[in-house]
Amino acid sequence: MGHQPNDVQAMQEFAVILVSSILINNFVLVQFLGLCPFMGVSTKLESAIGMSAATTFVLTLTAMASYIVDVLILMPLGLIYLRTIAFILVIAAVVQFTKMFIEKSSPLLYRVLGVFLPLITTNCAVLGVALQNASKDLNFMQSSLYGFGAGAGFSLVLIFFSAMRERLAVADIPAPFEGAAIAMITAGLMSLAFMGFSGLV
Amino acid sequence: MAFKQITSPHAHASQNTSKVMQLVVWATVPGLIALTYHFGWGSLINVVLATATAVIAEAAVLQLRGRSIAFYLRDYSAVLTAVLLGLALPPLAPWWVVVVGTLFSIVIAKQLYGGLGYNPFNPAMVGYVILLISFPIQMTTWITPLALLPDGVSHPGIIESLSIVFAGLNPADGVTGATPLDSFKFSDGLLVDQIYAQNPLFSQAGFAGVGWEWVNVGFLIGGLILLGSKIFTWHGPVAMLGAIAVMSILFWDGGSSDSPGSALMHLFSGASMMGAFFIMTDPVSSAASNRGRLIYGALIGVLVYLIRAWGNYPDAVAFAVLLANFAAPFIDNYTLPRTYGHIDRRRATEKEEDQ
Amino acid sequence: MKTWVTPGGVHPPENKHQSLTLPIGTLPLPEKLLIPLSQHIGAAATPCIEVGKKVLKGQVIAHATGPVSVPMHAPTSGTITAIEHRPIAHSSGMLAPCIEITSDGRDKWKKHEGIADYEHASPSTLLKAVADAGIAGMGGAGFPSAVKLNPGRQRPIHTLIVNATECEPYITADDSAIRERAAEIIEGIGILSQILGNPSNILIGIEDNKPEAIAALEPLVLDTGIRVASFPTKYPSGGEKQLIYILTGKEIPSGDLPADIGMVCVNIGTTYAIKRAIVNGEPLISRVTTMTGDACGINRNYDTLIGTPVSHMLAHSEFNEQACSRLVMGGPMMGFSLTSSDVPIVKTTNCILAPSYDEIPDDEPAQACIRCGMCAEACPVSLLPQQLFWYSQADDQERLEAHNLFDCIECGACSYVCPSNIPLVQHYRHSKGEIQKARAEKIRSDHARERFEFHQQRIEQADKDKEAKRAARREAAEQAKAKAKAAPDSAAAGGNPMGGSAADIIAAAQARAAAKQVSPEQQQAKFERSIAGAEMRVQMAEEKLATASDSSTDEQKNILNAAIEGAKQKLEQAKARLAEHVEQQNGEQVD
Amino acid sequence: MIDTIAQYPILAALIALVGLGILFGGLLGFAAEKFKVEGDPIVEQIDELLPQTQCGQCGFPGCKPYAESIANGDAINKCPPGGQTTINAIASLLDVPAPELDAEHGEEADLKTVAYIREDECIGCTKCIQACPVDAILGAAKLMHTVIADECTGCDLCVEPCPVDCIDMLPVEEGIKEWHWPAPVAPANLIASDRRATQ
Repeated sequence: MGHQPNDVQAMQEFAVILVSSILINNFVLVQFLGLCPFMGVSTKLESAIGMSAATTFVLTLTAMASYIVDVLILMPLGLIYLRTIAFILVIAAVVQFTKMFIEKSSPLLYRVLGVFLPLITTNCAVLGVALQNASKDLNFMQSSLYGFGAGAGFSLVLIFFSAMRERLAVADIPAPFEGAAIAMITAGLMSLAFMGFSGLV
Repeated sequence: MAFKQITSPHAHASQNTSKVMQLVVWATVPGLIALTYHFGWGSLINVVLATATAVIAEAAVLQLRGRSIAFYLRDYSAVLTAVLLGLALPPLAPWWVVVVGTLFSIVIAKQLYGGLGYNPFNPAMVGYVILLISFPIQMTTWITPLALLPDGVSHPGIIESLSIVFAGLNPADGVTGATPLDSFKFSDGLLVDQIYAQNPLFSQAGFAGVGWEWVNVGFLIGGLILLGSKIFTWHGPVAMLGAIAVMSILFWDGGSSDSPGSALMHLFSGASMMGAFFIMTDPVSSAASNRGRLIYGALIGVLVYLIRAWGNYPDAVAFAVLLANFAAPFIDNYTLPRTYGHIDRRRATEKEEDQ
Repeated sequence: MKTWVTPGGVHPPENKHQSLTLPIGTLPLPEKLLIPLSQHIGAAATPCIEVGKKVLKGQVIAHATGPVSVPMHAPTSGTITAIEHRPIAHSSGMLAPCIEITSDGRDKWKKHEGIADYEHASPSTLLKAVADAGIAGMGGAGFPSAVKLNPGRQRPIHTLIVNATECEPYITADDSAIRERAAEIIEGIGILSQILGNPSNILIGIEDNKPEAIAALEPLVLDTGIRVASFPTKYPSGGEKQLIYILTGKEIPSGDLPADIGMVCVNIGTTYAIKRAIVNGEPLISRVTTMTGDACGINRNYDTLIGTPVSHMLAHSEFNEQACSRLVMGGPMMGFSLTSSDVPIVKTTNCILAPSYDEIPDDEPAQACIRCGMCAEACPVSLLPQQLFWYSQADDQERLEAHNLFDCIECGACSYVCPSNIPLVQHYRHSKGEIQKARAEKIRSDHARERFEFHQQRIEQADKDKEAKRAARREAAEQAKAKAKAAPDSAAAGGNPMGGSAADIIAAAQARAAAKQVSPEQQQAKFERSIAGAEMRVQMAEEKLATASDSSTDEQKNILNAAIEGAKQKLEQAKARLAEHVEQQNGEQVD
Repeated sequence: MIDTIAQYPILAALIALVGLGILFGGLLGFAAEKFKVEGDPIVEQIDELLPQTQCGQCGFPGCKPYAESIANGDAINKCPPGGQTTINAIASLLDVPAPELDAEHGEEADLKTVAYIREDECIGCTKCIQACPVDAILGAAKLMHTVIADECTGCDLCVEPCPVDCIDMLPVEEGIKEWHWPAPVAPANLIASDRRATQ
């Protein structure tokens, strides 16, 4: 495929990054990152959609910002060892910004997301994206796309999962398995199904 | 004079859940016959073993939960799950493979969710996928179809089969082999025509793959019987098979070495027909509305093709069904039919009716 | 004629032949008749007779209450023996107000006559006659016909649909009525058309499983502009909405009435009642009711008086209670079970079904819903019954409404096909009731909130007013006090001769202020008056002492003496103050 | 410049981190100004869900104050008149798990009640009129009082102040118009459910 024009190749590359981050290396079901909002904000479809939007936004923004910080500040100064702490700083700022924005634009969503909104800061998926981007030596476009793909993958499973949990709310589940227990089992079965994507791309 | 207070309607059609389940079980018979003819007694042993395990497991869970065992067993859903799993597993698989898979199907995928009607995933496919991931060797060892057995070798008889399954004896050389999808997938660098010419699985086949094509035809016949008796609507199976066909025609590149194979091969290989008529039509875990089932079926078809063509697994029906099960509740929220007197379809998440 | 096909539907065994072997019969006059005051949609009628009064057949015994209501008439002549709560034909089995008439056996009509020359009567005259005859839709819902036939000027009617579908199994009331009374029915349709301003399109909708009825109607509609539209049999086709769609291909928007799209749909039994009311002047006091089911030896249609107890009907139909699995008023799909056979036949009762256990066995226990979707296939209004069931179990009212629960017509097709024997319709009815209750509670709580807010506002306002009043009073009191201080009242000023210095200054200032207001001459006169008064009191006390000296005790004398002493003191004080005052005046004048 | 800094890694790290901190601090400061939030619209939504009996069993003088308190993080299970339905509705709004009713504040009544004054015994003291939060009691001093049943929320605040105990809380009778089908009950011997046993 080396002979194809550059833009086609780039497009393919982007598609690969997207498919990989959404399906094959899905942050939640394959890499098991970001599980706490996945379990916490999935009891209601509406809030799951809100959380998905917020997380995707944060992930994309973080991927971009951390790339900039990495390339413009850390790399020239030889401060790669500061990546983790610098990225955490970036993430905290972006999340705080998102929190303020949501509080203003959608108070109900703000309320519904509750503690999980600030908790996006400690969502390992976010730091995961930033660090994976840095270690994979992706360029700016690719990093942003990877961040967005991670967010989209998170959103996809979170939204499906919450629709399923709404249905499970009525199920005649044995008492010891009610609530989080059956949700974990469901997530496990899902992650099993996502193994089917391995090798794709 | 006093009489009972009963809600309408008072009349009732004769159909009931047990009958539906039994009919589905019977409808697998053509497929089972084809399997047994082409691959020996293994499938039948699988089915019987799985059924026994399933009934015992279900009874045990019901006992633990203090439910009426007789009432719930009588719906035949456990039997159906076991039969489908037994048919999907490789013939002559060790007994513990069958037992473990069935236990997972019944206990984890079905009873933990509350039993029949509440399981979000197809129990048989959960069992299958767990086995496929945990025991890849046992799960990919298939039997050579009758027509391709080397001279002087035949499928093991019923006694021998039983000892292979239960005592761990090894079957004779040449009895085990790859499936058509397997061999196709792992024939890198060969043109499609070359594969068809060189591999007896294809060269001696009628139209898709030796033995397999007849198994699929068997399931197709059973499926059409069910469709005729209105056990399910055409939407799901047609969408799934249609999507597989469309995808394989779309990506059929004239038979290069990269080609994922023809539509005919995909439709009549592996678990395509069984998936389309027996697995994805499981109403509990599928989408509810007809439109939803079209989307659900198409999603399975596309996923089956994607994974078969580019994924690690040669057959993908189980994965595709589980993934679509995952999406089904979400699909349901956005595929309500248009109700009489309404201009537009509504969404399930709508708060108030827009006047 | 082109017809449309509704989605869904089922084909339960028809079982109509049993009750069609005999013509419409009449029952012997029952001893007692029970007329519920609410047999229709709308307000219950108001009784206008007393217990003990004699009535004639056809006489009004209860007036309509308000515009959406119908009057009730005595079905036979006799005596009113009770006006009280009795069990009526309702799923709840609860009691409702009824009028009981004990028949005198003579069945004597009151004087009645139809509207002569009704062809030239105005629609309003005809409507009034329909209303006075107490006619409510006889197909099942019981909507007052006069209201239905008067949609108002802004909703001109272009299509009149006469519902002769009778899609429920077993019921043959309309079928047999058409066979035997086709001419009168057609006449009734003519009157309806006249009331509605001659709509351009008049259709009789009838299923193709009633060939005799169609044959009876067809020759009569020639050259009348009425068309008989027959269409394939399917349950439910007889619902108003379904029939309109089948005949015209149009849907009534959710929440609207047929009149909103220019259509009116009337049951064929109602057209007969309207004919009798207009042409013969007879109010609605009887109707054709099917008595059927294997638990009855005789299956046939009866021209039944409204108010006839079901037990009376059963008694004359060779009823075998032991064989009867349940007693149903209406058909097997939408009828409701009766808990007692004492309930009366009402204007909407088209059938009494007494099936044997073979016909309709007891319900089997419900199994789990496997979401098979057979219900969705059977639903005539394209709902998803399995989802509704799911959310009904979860009591998720938001989702139920989003799934259009309120468009469910409760036809029972979903329950009929359900392989798991789930009583779906009961779930929906329950959920509808719960949602309506929640809505009513919401209205109540909003209302309570308003009232509470108003209450708080009122309290606040009252407090404010009180505060303002108090402030005003305080001011007034202070002024009064100032006046009092300024006035050199003997008691006030004298009682405080040695006040504190500050108080003195204030008192002095106040006194000065007061003094400025009252002229010195007046004050002097006042002082003089008080001196005169004090002198009087001293004098009187001394006189008293003189008269009392002989008889009274020492104690009394002491008191009197003290009083004289006091009065004298006051006199002294007053004199002193006068002197002071005069001095002051002089001083001031000097200054 | 960069070279100089790069020679002193500690300095570089310090500058980088402090710089980032200042940068993000500025950004957030700007955002805090720009997206300033006033008021809390959630109170209205919670108030909508409360039953508006104004009974004060929650410990607040009316439903609105309790709604405000919930918005500030108070427990949502203090409303006996609303019962589990209200708790569930609020839990669903706020997306928190629904607790059971706090028995401390009273028990959920099975039947809706309204106040009824035994008019023969009423001495016309107006105490109940003052207690009624929704002005549902009519009357004047020395005159017999009566309750407007339709307006009564059943809060029973009027029962306590009555000096002659002539106020009864009577259940509202359900007429034939209010009747609706009960939910079908699963046969008892089939569902001896573990789920219900734990509740």
